[in-house]
Amino acid sequence: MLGDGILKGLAETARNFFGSYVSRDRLTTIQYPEQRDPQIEAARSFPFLVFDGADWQQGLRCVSCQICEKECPPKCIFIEKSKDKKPDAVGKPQFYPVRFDIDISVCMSCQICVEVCPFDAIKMDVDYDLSTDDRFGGLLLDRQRLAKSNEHYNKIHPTEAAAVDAALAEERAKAKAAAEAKASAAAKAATEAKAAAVANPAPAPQPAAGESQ
Amino acid sequence: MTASFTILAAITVAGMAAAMGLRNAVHCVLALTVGFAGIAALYLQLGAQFVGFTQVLVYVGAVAILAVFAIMMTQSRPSATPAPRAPLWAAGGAVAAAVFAVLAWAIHSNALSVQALPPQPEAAPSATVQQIGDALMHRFVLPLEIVGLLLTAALIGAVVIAMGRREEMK
Amino acid sequence: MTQTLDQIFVLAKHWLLGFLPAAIQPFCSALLSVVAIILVFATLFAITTWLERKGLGRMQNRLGPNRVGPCGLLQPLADGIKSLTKEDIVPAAADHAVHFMAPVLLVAASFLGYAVLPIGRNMVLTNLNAGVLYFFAVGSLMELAVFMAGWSSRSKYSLLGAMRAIAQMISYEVPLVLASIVVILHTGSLSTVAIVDRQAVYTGIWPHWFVFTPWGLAGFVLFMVAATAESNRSPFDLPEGESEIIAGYYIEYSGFKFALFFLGEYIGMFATSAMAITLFLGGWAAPFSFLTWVPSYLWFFAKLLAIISAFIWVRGTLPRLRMDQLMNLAWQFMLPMTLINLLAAGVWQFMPAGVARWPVCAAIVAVPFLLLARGLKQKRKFQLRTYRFSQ
Amino acid sequence: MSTAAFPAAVLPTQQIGSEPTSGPSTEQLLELSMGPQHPSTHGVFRMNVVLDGERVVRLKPVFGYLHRNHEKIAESETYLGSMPYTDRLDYICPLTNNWAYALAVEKLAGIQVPERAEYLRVIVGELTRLQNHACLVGFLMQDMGCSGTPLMYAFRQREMVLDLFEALTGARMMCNYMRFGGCRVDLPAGWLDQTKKVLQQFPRFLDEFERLLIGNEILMGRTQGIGVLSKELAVSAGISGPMARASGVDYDIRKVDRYGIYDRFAFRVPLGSHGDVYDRLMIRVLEMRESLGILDQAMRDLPAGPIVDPKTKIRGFRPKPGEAYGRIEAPKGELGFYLISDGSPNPYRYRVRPPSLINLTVLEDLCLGHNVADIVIILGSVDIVLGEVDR
Repeated sequence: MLGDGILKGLAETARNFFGSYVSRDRLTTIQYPEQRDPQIEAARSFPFLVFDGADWQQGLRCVSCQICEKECPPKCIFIEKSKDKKPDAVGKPQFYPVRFDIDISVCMSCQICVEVCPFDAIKMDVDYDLSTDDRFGGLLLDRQRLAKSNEHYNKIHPTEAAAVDAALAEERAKAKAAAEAKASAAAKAATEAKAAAVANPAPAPQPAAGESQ
Repeated sequence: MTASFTILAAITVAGMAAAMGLRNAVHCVLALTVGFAGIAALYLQLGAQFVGFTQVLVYVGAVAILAVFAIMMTQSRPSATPAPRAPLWAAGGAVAAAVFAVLAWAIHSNALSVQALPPQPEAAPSATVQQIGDALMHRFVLPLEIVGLLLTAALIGAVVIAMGRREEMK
Repeated sequence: MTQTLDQIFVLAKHWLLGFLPAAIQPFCSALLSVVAIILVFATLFAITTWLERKGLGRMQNRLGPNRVGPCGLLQPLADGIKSLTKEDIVPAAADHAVHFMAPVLLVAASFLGYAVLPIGRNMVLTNLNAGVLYFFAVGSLMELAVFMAGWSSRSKYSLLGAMRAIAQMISYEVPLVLASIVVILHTGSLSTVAIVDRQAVYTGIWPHWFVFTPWGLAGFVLFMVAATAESNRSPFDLPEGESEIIAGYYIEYSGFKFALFFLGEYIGMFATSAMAITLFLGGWAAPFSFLTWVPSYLWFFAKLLAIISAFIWVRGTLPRLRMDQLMNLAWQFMLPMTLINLLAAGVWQFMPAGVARWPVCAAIVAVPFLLLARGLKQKRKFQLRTYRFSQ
Repeated sequence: MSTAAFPAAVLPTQQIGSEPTSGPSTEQLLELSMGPQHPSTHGVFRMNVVLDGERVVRLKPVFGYLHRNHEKIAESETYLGSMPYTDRLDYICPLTNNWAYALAVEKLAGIQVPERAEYLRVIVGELTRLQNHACLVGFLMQDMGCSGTPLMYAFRQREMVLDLFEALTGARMMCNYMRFGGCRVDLPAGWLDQTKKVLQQFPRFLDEFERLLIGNEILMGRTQGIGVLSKELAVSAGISGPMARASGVDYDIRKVDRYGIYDRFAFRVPLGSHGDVYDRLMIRVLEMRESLGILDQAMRDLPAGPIVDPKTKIRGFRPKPGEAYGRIEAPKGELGFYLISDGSPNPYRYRVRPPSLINLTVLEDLCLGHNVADIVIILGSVDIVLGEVDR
């Protein structure tokens, strides 16, 4: 008969019409600004720089090795290396970035910078409300705007951050033990401990388990 | 000569004049439609509802659209040059004036005889449609059937011609 | 009391007119009615846009508009303000005068039909004795407006849309008129008021609506299909066809003129729906004799809203037809069916009243329908298919 | 403009350029530019269509509006650096693009993929196929004028799959998930259960969809016999994927190459016999059902183990000189990557074989003689993504 397919279709839309009032998995709409989806842990938006401690300038983990700058596919990272050195997360004196800019209008959130970073210094943020009417300044993030605390990192990616922290803590313990050993050795040798620590190469930090490739 | 008649007559005449005078063929059709609508309004003013609405339905709704289609089908390219003034415009004008004079005389002489009659009682409006129907179905049933046959024949002819063209195209 | 409530608008109009000198009373009476009709149906338009968006949303498992006002009820107002404040763009090559006149003519033509629609008991602007004819006559004006819009925009899409629209409207006017003729045949009158009066009588509790007869039911369905096409609603929205020719004849319109087209289309849709109610669903008559105390105009609007909801429902479900299929449907299915329905109505008229004419008329309508439907389907070879699989 | 009846609307034949392929020379042809801003060209695609009335006489596709120089950029990037760019080829199904590229590089460098990673690839690949096909049938219905209802149902389903992608890879569309020798991250806790829940709902969507439209007369009328692609043309034009299978070409790279671990799964390949739009639609619906079966098997058999080949370096990756072509059965057809390595960190030559582009080459053959309305659904049934066509 002509029209039974049409009637079947009409019945289907009617079912959906009434179903949307009773069934939650039919009406999946989330009223965005008021309601939000729970944050997915693996989510990523744009990179940020992790710092430890309270002062972002002191605690920045980045040692300005410029690997991410080189590996970034769209080349949206710009780093200027410092002339002097300061102690890094493990306590080893390292270079630090005088300038670290990411143009997030160019960045494509591929997180390759995160994967190649040997120092766990750059991680992916989850903040997506980033639109601005300042086309150039507002989207070119500098060192200060990129720096976010380790607590923030722990909050947005708890599992991953816990693994990183554990690895770092191990590193620090190792470095500390090495330093103490050095110090006692230095005391024995009656030389200056600090100079020895600077001169000795520390073991390269391992990439964290969660990030390993 | 009531005010409404004057207005409607003016609209009709203006529409028809514009239909003749405008350059763009589609504008002409639109102006012609205004003229048709004016005529329909005149019928209505005379109390001839059926004729008036039929005028709208047939002329405004169908004939105007048909004319538009005809223009679209035939006129592929606009003629950029303005239409030259016809050389015999004076003769044409004279003929038009003569026709107008004859018609006016005929109507005028007729009107006198009508005026002589006593004014007819206004026919109940509901009767008009029914009267037309009765007349068509009783007194004029043969002409109606003949016209119907003729139109059917014309329709079939048109379909045959159109189908023949389609075969050609394939 | 119920009488007063039923006639409250009529009484109010007379009371208002009492303040005016007698000479201008007829004029003012008409003016008041016209203003009332325009206001009421423009409001209905606003409500319908909201209803449509909400209904479609729910059918599509969305919420629909819900930001402006409670439940998004003020959304039409926001849309109106938006379209009013938008820039009015006219293409440089457009025929400015015709381009401007088209939406105005469309809205005017779509409102003209309401003059003969009885909205409630004694609530009709003019009781023309050729009312139905008048309605279809002014309806044909809309074609002209559509053509003007499509042609004057000087866009290929709008021209295609206008061509489609005109072809569609002319084709479907034939079954539309033929489907309504059965009612005229039965009542013997072209007056809408007389047609409703014939239906506003009851046997027991049941009304004498024409839809409750075999020819009336078939006529109603055919009329509604033709009305859907006539008002360019889905699945016959080819003139707009936003996935094919984008917006059809009003592609080059913006701002308030665009809104006028929208308004005109909806007003035209209400008008044809109201005509269907008048012809087949008893106009303002209550569905049961014990419900006659409810004011008549409420019944009218309840029926109108029901038909509008059906339109929305169909729109949310069906894909669009193609042009040739649309034409085939009109000429190969609708036209024969309306003629057969006319035959059924004639048989009903001449058979003695009783039970016997019911199955006869039903058979006259149903048998050709089934045969025609089967024939059309077989001719086109449409079928569900089975598929083979390779391992 | 007063003198011009049709300055822009109807062009005489001579102005179009070459002679029309058919029809008498007196025919008025209309050259219509559909796109790049047309709503139904699925992106910035353009078709120069020559119409006789609404019949297509000629059709010329115009590509390149979304050209991003993908291949040349890849030749100056490291091998890994191209991986996120492949997401942007066919942005509806990024994971299969990742997979094809990873496969090509693995062939080039001779990398072994751990078993668990192969299973993960199959799972995300089939999920991608599900959401791509759901998306396609929704869009096809939208092109047919369905007012968004099937599209919304399809998108509701697709969103659930995208949620899974986000939970796994961190991004809904630009996943960047695969790595040479495996995958980037392992499944997060609870992901498999969530996936099972989503997949349990999927058959309901398919049933609903079939009830809504597959038996619909309008849909059958619109799609059956439209845009017929013969088996011979499909083979000689190099058509692949569901489009070739709808024409009856038994060619599924999952069966032909048995790449990855596809030889472990029992699944069937649906084949059409008419090669029209309806077959292309139905093949996709049937493939979704088959994909559900593959997913069930893959999730059941998912082994434990490493997810990436530990020997593959992430930095300083230099495959030895050579060439490789890796191809997979992407949802849209055969997606291949051809790479030449000269031993440096970036490929010497990088070439994509995009299924959308190759499938689009027969568009004119499919459209000739059909209507404007058919062009849109034929294009919709080819299933293109402009990111991949223009690269």
